[in-house]
Amino acid sequence: MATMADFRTSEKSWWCPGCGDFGVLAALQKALVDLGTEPENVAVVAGIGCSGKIGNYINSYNLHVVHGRSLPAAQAIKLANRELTVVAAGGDGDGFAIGMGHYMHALRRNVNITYIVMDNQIYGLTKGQTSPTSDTGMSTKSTPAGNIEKSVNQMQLALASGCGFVANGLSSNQKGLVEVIKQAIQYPGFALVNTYSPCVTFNKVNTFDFYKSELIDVANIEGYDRHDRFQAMKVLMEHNELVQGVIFEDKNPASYESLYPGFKEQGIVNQDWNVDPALWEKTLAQYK
Amino acid sequence: MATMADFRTSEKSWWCPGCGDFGVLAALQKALVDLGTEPENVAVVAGIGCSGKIGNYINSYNLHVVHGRSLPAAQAIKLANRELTVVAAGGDGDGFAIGMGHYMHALRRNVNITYIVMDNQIYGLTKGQTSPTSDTGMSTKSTPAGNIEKSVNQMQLALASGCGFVANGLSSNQKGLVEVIKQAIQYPGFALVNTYSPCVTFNKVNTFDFYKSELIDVANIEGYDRHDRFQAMKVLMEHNELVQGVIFEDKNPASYESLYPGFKEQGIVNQDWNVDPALWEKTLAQYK
Amino acid sequence: MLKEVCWQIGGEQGTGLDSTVEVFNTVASRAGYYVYAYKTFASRIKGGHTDFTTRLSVERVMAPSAGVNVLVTLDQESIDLCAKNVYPGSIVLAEEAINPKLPEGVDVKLLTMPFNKMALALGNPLMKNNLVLGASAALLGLDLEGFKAYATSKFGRKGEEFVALIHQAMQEGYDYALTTWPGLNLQIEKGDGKERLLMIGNEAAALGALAGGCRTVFSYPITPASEIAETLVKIFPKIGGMAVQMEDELASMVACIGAGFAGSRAMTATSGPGISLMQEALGLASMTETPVVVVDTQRGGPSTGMPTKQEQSDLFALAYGGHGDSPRIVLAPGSVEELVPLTAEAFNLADNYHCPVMIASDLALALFQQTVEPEAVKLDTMPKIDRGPIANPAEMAALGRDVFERYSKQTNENGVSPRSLPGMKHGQFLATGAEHGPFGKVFESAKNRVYMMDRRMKRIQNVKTEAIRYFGTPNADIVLVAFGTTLGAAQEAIATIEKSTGKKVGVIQVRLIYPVPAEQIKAAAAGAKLLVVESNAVGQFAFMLKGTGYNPAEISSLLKYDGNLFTVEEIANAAGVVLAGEAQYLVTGGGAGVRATEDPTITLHA
Amino acid sequence: MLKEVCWQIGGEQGTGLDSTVEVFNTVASRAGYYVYAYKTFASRIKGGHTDFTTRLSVERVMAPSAGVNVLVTLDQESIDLCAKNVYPGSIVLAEEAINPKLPEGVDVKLLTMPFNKMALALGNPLMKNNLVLGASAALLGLDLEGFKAYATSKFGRKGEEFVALIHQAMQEGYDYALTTWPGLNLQIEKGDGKERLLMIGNEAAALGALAGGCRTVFSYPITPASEIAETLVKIFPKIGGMAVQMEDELASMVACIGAGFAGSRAMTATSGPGISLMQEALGLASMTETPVVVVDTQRGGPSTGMPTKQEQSDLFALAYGGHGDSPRIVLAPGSVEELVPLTAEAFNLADNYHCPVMIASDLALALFQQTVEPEAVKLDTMPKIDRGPIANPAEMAALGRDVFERYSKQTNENGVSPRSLPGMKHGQFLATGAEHGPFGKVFESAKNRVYMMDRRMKRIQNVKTEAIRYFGTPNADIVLVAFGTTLGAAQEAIATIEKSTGKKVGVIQVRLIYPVPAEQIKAAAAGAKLLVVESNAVGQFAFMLKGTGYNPAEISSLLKYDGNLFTVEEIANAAGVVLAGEAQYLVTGGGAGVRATEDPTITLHA
Ligand SMILES: Cc1ncc(C[n+]2csc(CCOP(=O)(O)OP(=O)(O)O)c2C)c(N)n1
Ligand SMILES: Cc1ncc(C[n+]2csc(CCOP(=O)(O)OP(=O)(O)O)c2C)c(N)n1
Ligand code: SF4
Ligand code: SF4
Ligand SMILES: [Mg+2]
Ligand SMILES: [Mg+2]
Repeated sequence: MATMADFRTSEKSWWCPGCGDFGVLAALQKALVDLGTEPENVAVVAGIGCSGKIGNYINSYNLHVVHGRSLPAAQAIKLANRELTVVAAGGDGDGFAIGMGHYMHALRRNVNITYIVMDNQIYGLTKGQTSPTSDTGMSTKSTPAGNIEKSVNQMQLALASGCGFVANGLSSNQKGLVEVIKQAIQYPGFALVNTYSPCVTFNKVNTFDFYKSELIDVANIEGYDRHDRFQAMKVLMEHNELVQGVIFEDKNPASYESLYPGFKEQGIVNQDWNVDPALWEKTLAQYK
Repeated sequence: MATMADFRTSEKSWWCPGCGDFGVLAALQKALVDLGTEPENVAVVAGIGCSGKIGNYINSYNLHVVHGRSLPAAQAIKLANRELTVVAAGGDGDGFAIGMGHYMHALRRNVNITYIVMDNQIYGLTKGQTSPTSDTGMSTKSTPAGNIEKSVNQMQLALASGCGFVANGLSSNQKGLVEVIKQAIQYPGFALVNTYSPCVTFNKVNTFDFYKSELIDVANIEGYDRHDRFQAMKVLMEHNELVQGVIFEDKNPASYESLYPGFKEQGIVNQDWNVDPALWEKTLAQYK
Repeated sequence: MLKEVCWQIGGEQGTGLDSTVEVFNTVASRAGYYVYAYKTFASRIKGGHTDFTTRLSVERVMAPSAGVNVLVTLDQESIDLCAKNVYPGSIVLAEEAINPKLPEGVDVKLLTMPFNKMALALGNPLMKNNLVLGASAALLGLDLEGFKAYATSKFGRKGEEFVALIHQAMQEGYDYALTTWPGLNLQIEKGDGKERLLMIGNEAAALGALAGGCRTVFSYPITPASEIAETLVKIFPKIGGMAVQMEDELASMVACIGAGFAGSRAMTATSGPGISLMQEALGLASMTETPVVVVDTQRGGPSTGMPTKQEQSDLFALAYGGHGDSPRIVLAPGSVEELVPLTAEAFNLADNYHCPVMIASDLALALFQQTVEPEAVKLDTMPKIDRGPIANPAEMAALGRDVFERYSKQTNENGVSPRSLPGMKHGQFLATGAEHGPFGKVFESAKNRVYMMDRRMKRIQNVKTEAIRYFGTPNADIVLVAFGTTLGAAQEAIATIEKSTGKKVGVIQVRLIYPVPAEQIKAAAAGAKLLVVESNAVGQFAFMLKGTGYNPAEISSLLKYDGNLFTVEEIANAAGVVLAGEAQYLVTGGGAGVRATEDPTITLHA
Repeated sequence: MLKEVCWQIGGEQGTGLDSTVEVFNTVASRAGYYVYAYKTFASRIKGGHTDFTTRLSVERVMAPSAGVNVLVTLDQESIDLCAKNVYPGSIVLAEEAINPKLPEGVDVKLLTMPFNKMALALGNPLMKNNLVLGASAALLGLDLEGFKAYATSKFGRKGEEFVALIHQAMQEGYDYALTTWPGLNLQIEKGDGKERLLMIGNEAAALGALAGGCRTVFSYPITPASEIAETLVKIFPKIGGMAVQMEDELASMVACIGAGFAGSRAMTATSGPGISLMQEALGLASMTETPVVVVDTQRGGPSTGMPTKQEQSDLFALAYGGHGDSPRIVLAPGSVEELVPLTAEAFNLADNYHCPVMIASDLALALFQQTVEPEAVKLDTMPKIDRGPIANPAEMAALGRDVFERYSKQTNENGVSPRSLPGMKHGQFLATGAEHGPFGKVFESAKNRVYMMDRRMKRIQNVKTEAIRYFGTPNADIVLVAFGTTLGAAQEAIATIEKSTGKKVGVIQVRLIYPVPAEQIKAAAAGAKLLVVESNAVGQFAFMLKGTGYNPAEISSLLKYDGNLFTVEEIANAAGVVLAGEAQYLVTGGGAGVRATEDPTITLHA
């Protein structure tokens, strides 16, 4: 059984002291330990950003892709070797600015991976520009007079796209975050785990305290049914997405892998790729 | 006053006989005529696809961009010369596959342009592959065993992204389509006009007859309030987006142009770009 | 007795001409003829002119024919556009009902036949196509039995009556032509009856991927590449593979990197616009040393360009398109037949050199049918799957964690070190597009940077593959340099040039475009002047040769960028001019023939 | 009296060192010294080592200093990393509290000072920085009054007391150093007191865009380009311009095309990864003949590479990165000062040649401060706005519809025909990335294709701009070829090389990278051997020269790709080796000095 130590690396962290990303990293490591996964069977795909550095600090097979494209890579890893536990992780800019198109399609495709967003509502690594999740009105390096765009509602988009598992957590709420990540990894389809992971250096508005005071937990919503997509949408709209916990779970998920004709239980990488001569002849015959 | 003839070109159409795109083209031309616009003051930006050929047939300033990127160009044209009427048009693949990211951000940015989608739920120009709006289960060249992805709900996405004007029409319903396009163009913000524009060659499922029998009109929904974003979302979810008419309109829209500090009424292209020496000196002074 | 004939049919796009042509080509191939079938078409679905040309011969042919023996047309437009292709004195066979007229000054025999009326008489307008086939067979001197046999096998399940009707139509067309125009029918040698294959390059690339162990394909539809994925998506369900239509090319390329990282053999297929979109991700594959294979079916560029026209203008983008210095390997197949083993080999190269391997196909190679010899695609003659340097799982597990170095200085003779695959204990590492140290962790020390950069770039200079092939006469006076579709015409031109000039002619087929095999070409040319024949406007490959140090004085260029294929005649004429020392830089096409031009290399004029 | 001194300060990233440096540099500039200020930093926000170096001189300096006179460090790591930069016998001034140790074998004077204690005594830990500034001023022989004056003007609004405190801290630091180490203080000539500007290249590019009439900027943040948009977003609201942060670089480039099509002057600014992503859209601009300007602040590549390190490795991507053959113009500024007019000129070139104009900046040029002479950035000396060929609205309106041809064969001497702008009556046309006819409508005729391709490609060969500049001694024995940041070191190397070798040395500054001004360079070199000095691994510009026909034998290369800047010494050493005929291809950096290497051009080894 792997321990926390097994999932840590010797790398010194490049994150600022107090950065929300520490908590997300720790929660992910704890969830993997609790689920009894082994480091060699975990693939973490990270985007570009402060958040994207997560791969430096978790001892697993890590792919650090180009900005905004963690999801296509993560889906492909899973399809190439479905025996692995695959997690994609990245920032709000990475996922919802340049990566928005891939996000929307991953939601529809429903490959069995977990996507952890480290949302700090700002561009951290490039030193504080407006991100798609920055609040309207927020003044940043790129919008000194205030952001005049509407912010992305990533969880509503997930619901509207048919995503089967939508959860949200706060970096400092370890217990809650570990729990949703565990459920997300166990969910047999595409699972979104949005996390609020404050940037203590460039975002002075959306701080730990802000989230602690604003976030409501679905557990505390009278008669909330996490299997009701419509109710989930309603709650998110009403509370401007400041809701945590598992917000929606589809009762009968059918992953892309499970629907693809002829797809095998064994990972493609572990199969014998030599072509059966009979199949080869049959295929050639079509061209005679 | 410009006439239909003024908005037509001498180009022979490359569309198949009976293609839904003829109707969308005609409706757009009629709407422009009805609104009293002049061809030289209209810019049409089209994507790549059968639908994207629309620019060949309408006498206006036309920009035929690369696949999936009509919206960034259309928004920029409007920002460079807000005196123009700017329309972006393209197919479902162009807009919601490769163009999905730009679509999601145009919805948030709210530049005052109109986006007409010619949705035939298939890739026409590349001869019949699955598109993001193809029905789940649909068998095409690229998914011969049936499409296993959930289809995009473009109108729900528009609502979830804060889009202020969401309408839907059918190519063969000229009266209705002309009306919604007129309202869309008059709407002082980003306006989505989705249209069902059947591909008579490659899509034998989603035909004119299919839509005629399936589409319900918001006008016929008891007590429907087009200013209620939430109700709009509900109706779209319930009817799998097979709803036509103006589905949502934001009562108090504020376009990107109207919010951008110091932005002038006169189009940038018509302004004098020579720098005021005082401003130049003041700017240089910061580096002394 | 003719060794070859050329048949052309013209009409309106989207009216089913293609199925008639499909029958004709298949029957010809089954009769034991070599077939090269090409076409003119537009980026639209229905309407507009299209024409299909089939060159069939008792010897291998891989280039457009010099002329047409029999042109069948169902509309006037096709006569206006295609009659000029017909050999003087040869035949244009047209539908009587359109009372066709010949354009000014074309010396051909215009024959008419009431296809529609005869079809109606047979009670089925579709029989028109079979009447056309019958008449064509008669005029070309082809055995009608082959056509009938095809109909029997193809439409058997539709019932005997239907088959009998088809046979009757074919026969009536055949008889009508023979009896109406006695003596006009050609006599072509009988085919050898050997069973060969007929396929387009995209199908060949798909077969190569299958044989090469590729089980993961991520792509986005685009002309002229779509058939590659569309072929595999039908085969994969039988063997547990997966061909996924992605949302765009950026996703396709990154997905290939993910699959390659996971250890499967991944491929994407696209055309120019997709290649441009993949540039950033290609750099990621180079940086992370991840094997991926990319097929580029080049088409008219730039931008949307001419999606249905031939061009070879992506060489720069394929070799140098990304920011920064990154290793890539660019292969070029010379025929449909060669695409099968070459594509399979691409996966072995990717696994051995840990970088992107790109296949520079082109529209004509991708979409035009060529005869493939069964011997050339025998499964046991395909390159064996060679995974290249992969760490030993047992050893790694024994070593414990943080010992295995993915980017270790212990490399093989090619400069490549073993990679670990997810699932292997203690093989964990970080694959990042940022500069990194031995374990893959981000590391920017100057010393490390230089090592890593050299490691990546030097390795591809040792690629072991058959970079070039020499054809024709040794110690030639002039050597044609060609790749892709152009190779066929160049090879055929050898004899023509030698005949017309009396000089010795060779052809160097470039199979490895990048890294540029300049020394190998120099050695093979053995002092002879080079005439680089390529389908682009600036002489991209000639530029690459010069940039690599090849003496500019020894390089002549023949360029064509009007969207059409090189003809044997054009190449022969150009070679004549160069041999005569009359010009160094030549262009052809665009309505005019071979002509001298200034150096096409883009440079600032004085 | 020294003509120049070099000051370096090291510490932890994100702890405010930069503001101390900002003060030091501004004061030095205001005192009338020429400043070149560079830094080492990592792609992280807080923590990790960073150091800032300021070279100040009574003469223009644009290259790293040969050594440091005074290194101020607040932590041991900085001593370990930077002490080696200090001139033998010169000073390392460190915080006493860390009881610093010098690394083995560095011969420098280690002085310590209780900055923290003194600051606390002053009742404000922030005063540490002012103590550092005071002590530095004393040791370098700089006038303390300038520092005090700065504090007065900068912090005046914070109240006299605060200003007085700062003055006191500066004075105490100054006095402490003078009294504790009498005689150790250097004597530098007084600055001439002239008021000059001090800015980074990104600010210069923003100013150039402002002067050039650019009012529409569409970009996406990226290191090291972000400051360009961030500077303009502050200015534009004053003049009705708009700087929009787009969702990515693909959108940014296409948006620029939209704005250019609409008639405004549009610019985007990015770095390598963005350039790779823009390749497809750049082809669209080329095809539609739409003016756009792109600034590429090159950084270590490929992929994410080294985002905070110097490199010049995007030349291939900028010139040849897209699929197909498409016209582009690539400019390279040689200094921050030059970036202002050059950026303004870029818009005139775009409007006159109707194609993308790219500015190949680099990280050091983009982010490091250089002194700018006020005369060089006088508004009335900036290139006048020249819109290039634009149709006459009145004429067009009079002609009626379907007469004006956007892609007309009536072109000016450059091969460019007038464009109409939306809003102009009867100027309507289709701008498409597909091949098109005179009205822009999709048209694939072979003849038209050849005309359009030639029209697009030939025009850029006539670009009228100052392609190169020659510096140094005429009829030189060796000519250094340099561009971007590297120009500064090359120019400074002239004297060094002439002194050490007695040979005549020239420098050719390449201001136009593409189309390659090979003939112009050949003429300027006047037979001299070239030593191309560039920051990449394969000699990209040397390759471009050779590909354009330049004799390979006349081209030597000096390459550096370890992320650091060329030093004058490295260039001088390399020139010596080449002049001595000892080697043709040289590399430097990565912990070692100039050394011979094999031909860096990527080619398949025999
Ligand atoms: C193609 C490309 N464009 C831009 C960048 C520059 N860049 C690096 S990280 C980043 C965004 C960072 O914001 P976010 O994704 O929210 O991550 P965070 O740093 O906030 O965790 C950007 C724009 C890049 N690396 N690549
Ligand atoms: C970058 C790029 N990728 C792929 C293509 C090929 N392509 C042309 S149109 C098209 C999609 C057509 O579908 P849609 O957008 O729905 O338009 P329709 O033809 O159905 O009107 C594709 C994939 C392209 N032109 N460019
Ligand atoms: S800048 Fe913000 S996001 Fe980045 S490491 Fe620091 S606190 Fe975290
Ligand atoms: S293929 Fe379909 S979409 Fe395209 S023109 Fe024909 S009918 Fe219309
Ligand atoms: Mg962020
Ligand atoms: Mg469609």
